[in-house]
Amino acid sequence: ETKPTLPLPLADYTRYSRQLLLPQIGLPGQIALRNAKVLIVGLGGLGSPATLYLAGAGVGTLGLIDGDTVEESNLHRQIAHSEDRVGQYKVDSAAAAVAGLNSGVKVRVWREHLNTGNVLRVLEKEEEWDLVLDCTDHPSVRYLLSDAAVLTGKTVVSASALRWDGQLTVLNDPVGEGPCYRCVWPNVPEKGSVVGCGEGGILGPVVGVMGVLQAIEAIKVLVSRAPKKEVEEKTESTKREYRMTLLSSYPTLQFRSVRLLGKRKTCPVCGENKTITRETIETGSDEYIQACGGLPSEEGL
Amino acid sequence: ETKPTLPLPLADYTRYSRQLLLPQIGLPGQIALRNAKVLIVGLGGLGSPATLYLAGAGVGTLGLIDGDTVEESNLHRQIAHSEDRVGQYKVDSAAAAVAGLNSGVKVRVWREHLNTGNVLRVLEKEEEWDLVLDCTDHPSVRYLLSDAAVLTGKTVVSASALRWDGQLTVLNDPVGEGPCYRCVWPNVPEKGSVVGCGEGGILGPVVGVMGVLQAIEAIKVLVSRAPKKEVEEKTESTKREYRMTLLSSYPTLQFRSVRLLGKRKTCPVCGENKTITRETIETGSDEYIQACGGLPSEEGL
Amino acid sequence: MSKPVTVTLEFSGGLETVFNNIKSRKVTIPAPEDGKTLDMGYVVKYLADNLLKGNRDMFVLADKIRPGILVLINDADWELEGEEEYEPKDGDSLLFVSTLHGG
Amino acid sequence: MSKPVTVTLEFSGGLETVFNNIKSRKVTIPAPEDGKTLDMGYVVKYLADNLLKGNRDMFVLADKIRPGILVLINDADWELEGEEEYEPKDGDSLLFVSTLHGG
Ligand SMILES: [Zn+2]
Ligand SMILES: [Zn+2]
Repeated sequence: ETKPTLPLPLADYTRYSRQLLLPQIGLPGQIALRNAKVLIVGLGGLGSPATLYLAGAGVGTLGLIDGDTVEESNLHRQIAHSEDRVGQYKVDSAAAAVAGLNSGVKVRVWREHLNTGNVLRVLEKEEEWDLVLDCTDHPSVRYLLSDAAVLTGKTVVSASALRWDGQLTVLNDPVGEGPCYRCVWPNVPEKGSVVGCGEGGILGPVVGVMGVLQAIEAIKVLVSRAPKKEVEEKTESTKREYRMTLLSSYPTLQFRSVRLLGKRKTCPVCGENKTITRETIETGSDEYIQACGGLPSEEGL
Repeated sequence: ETKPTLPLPLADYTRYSRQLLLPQIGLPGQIALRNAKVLIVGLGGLGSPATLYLAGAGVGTLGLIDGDTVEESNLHRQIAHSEDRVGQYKVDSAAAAVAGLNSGVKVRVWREHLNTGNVLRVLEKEEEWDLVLDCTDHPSVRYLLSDAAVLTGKTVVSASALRWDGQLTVLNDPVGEGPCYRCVWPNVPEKGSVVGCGEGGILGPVVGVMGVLQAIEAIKVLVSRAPKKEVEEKTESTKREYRMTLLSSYPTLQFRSVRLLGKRKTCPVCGENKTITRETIETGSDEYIQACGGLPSEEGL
Repeated sequence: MSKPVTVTLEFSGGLETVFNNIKSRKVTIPAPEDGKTLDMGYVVKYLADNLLKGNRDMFVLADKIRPGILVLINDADWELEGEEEYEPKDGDSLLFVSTLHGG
Repeated sequence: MSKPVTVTLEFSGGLETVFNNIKSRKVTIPAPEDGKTLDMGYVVKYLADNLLKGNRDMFVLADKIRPGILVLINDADWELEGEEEYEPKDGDSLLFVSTLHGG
């Protein structure tokens, strides 16, 4: 199918034609996507659309990790699953959805929750991920994943949602320069202390929007690492700013982009006095257990 | 399955539990969604996620109209379709996706493009729609659908996208009060005159975000018509403002909400001198033909 | 001695539920009675004492902003502006965002 | 006689492609040489004559904003502000949005 002279399989020129037309993507961008390996942690309300749109865009390899199985009460927002896959592992259900949409995408699945015992193995040893998506539903896992991503040099596209609201940040981007999850949220919340721990309602398309935005940001990160394109956007040259996008959708739809502090010198994982290391993770620091009810989530928000 | 004393089928309390928890939805909102009939015009990049999320949320009846069939080059952004449904009508493919996600949703399909000959029949005579989503890919159809919605008293949740950008407005809301598509864009563009006619690239999740936002706005409109809920949000009492949400996702993700003029006295369909009526539509005014290359779209953006 | 300031107060991420469901509101903060400076430290305590309707622990711990809440002054992290020592000006936007964890 | 004004110029919906891919930029508009008022009508013509790099017809028709372009002054439809007669002030945001039709 592939002529040796073509940088992409012939069929890809048709399949991705509308995306290849974008000067910011083009052939180098599409090749970067095809070569990219993206790990998606959590196949719930965020991971469902993020996975589908990254598969659609032609990301070559997707890794899916989640220990939950599909329940009927997931289906109002977790659109990668379906009624006839209730009871299956979410990663298997999502893999089936990816295969239906784009059979050219390679999928690897882990039928387990991310935890201190597997995080370094999954993030680093079993596959060389170019990017990680934090689509989890639990604060402990968010801290753990971010810590491990800093230690293994991965950028994380992180999102979350509850009720009518959502939050999105790209962490550790560029690798070693951008703030991590702890730089943004330095104080680990304790169980019961923060609005949002425990049971809260959620509107399906609210978490959906955040997951689709993760796919946009993921594609931009991957494509930005491709060889330079012909057209470079002219933008005011300013100091690199780190931002969080906030969605508030009730009563009126409102997005805002807020400016973050950046990397924090006092951060225990990327600051000057590092107290979180591969070793503290592997020996299972109980800090992750304390936060908001501990690891792992069985609620399946 | 339904006990006579329960306002919703028993299974719905579990299935929609996370959404029922929202005080702005609750039982009255869920009943409103169940009783609602929503017409989705266009099953492409916008209609795909909008349909899935409305089905997930438990909208009782979805109407789908589109004359196109699924092509492989659609799949990078039209996530309701799949490789094994290439060649099927998009409405049939989307109906299959809805059935997989939520078999309780009734679906009606029209395997045709919306045009002057069918618009009043589909919008009014064949079903009593509570709301219409403009997910089309063609300016002529956008004007035609908006005109017919004003004449038949329907609110339209309208979105569009191209390249890295998107636009969203809720039109004719409240019915008879809010601006229509012509009030916002009074001058119909001619073929070739506007950036965006003809071939332009599009990133899948960019159009995806706009479609998911349509689902949020649609749910809010439907639920707002339910009997008043217990909890009412306290907001500053201000004059009703009409807004458009703009997305610009490259190089940095930026949303903004801009204030529209509102209803325009000179609008030919909802202003003081109405020159667009049921009759001019039914006799096929050729204005719709001129705009941006005419009706119907065969490009399948 | 400080003068009162009128700011736009905004809550997001669920914090509005302990502030009587305010999403956005113009509020005039009176000058401290003890003649001290009207700074963000004072504003936080003033809000907790006067506008908060729900569980105080959701907003402050010992009169300090509690972990898991981001404070933004004109859409920038308040640590960029001097944190508790920043003296708000008329027209400033003060946004309090609670971390969300759902996914 | 008018003085120059410094505004933030923004383009969206594809219009940036005829303005050298500017998404957002601070620009100082000089006062009209003929001593006329520096109003939005003048600004539109000035931009078309000086900043536009692509197809002029994409932006103006006979020096007037062309159909399918929404002009927003500080995020509000310019018709709320007086349209071509509005006289921009320093710091104003002028946003030009082209209709999008894709879906
Ligand atoms: Zn850090
Ligand atoms: Zn009108």
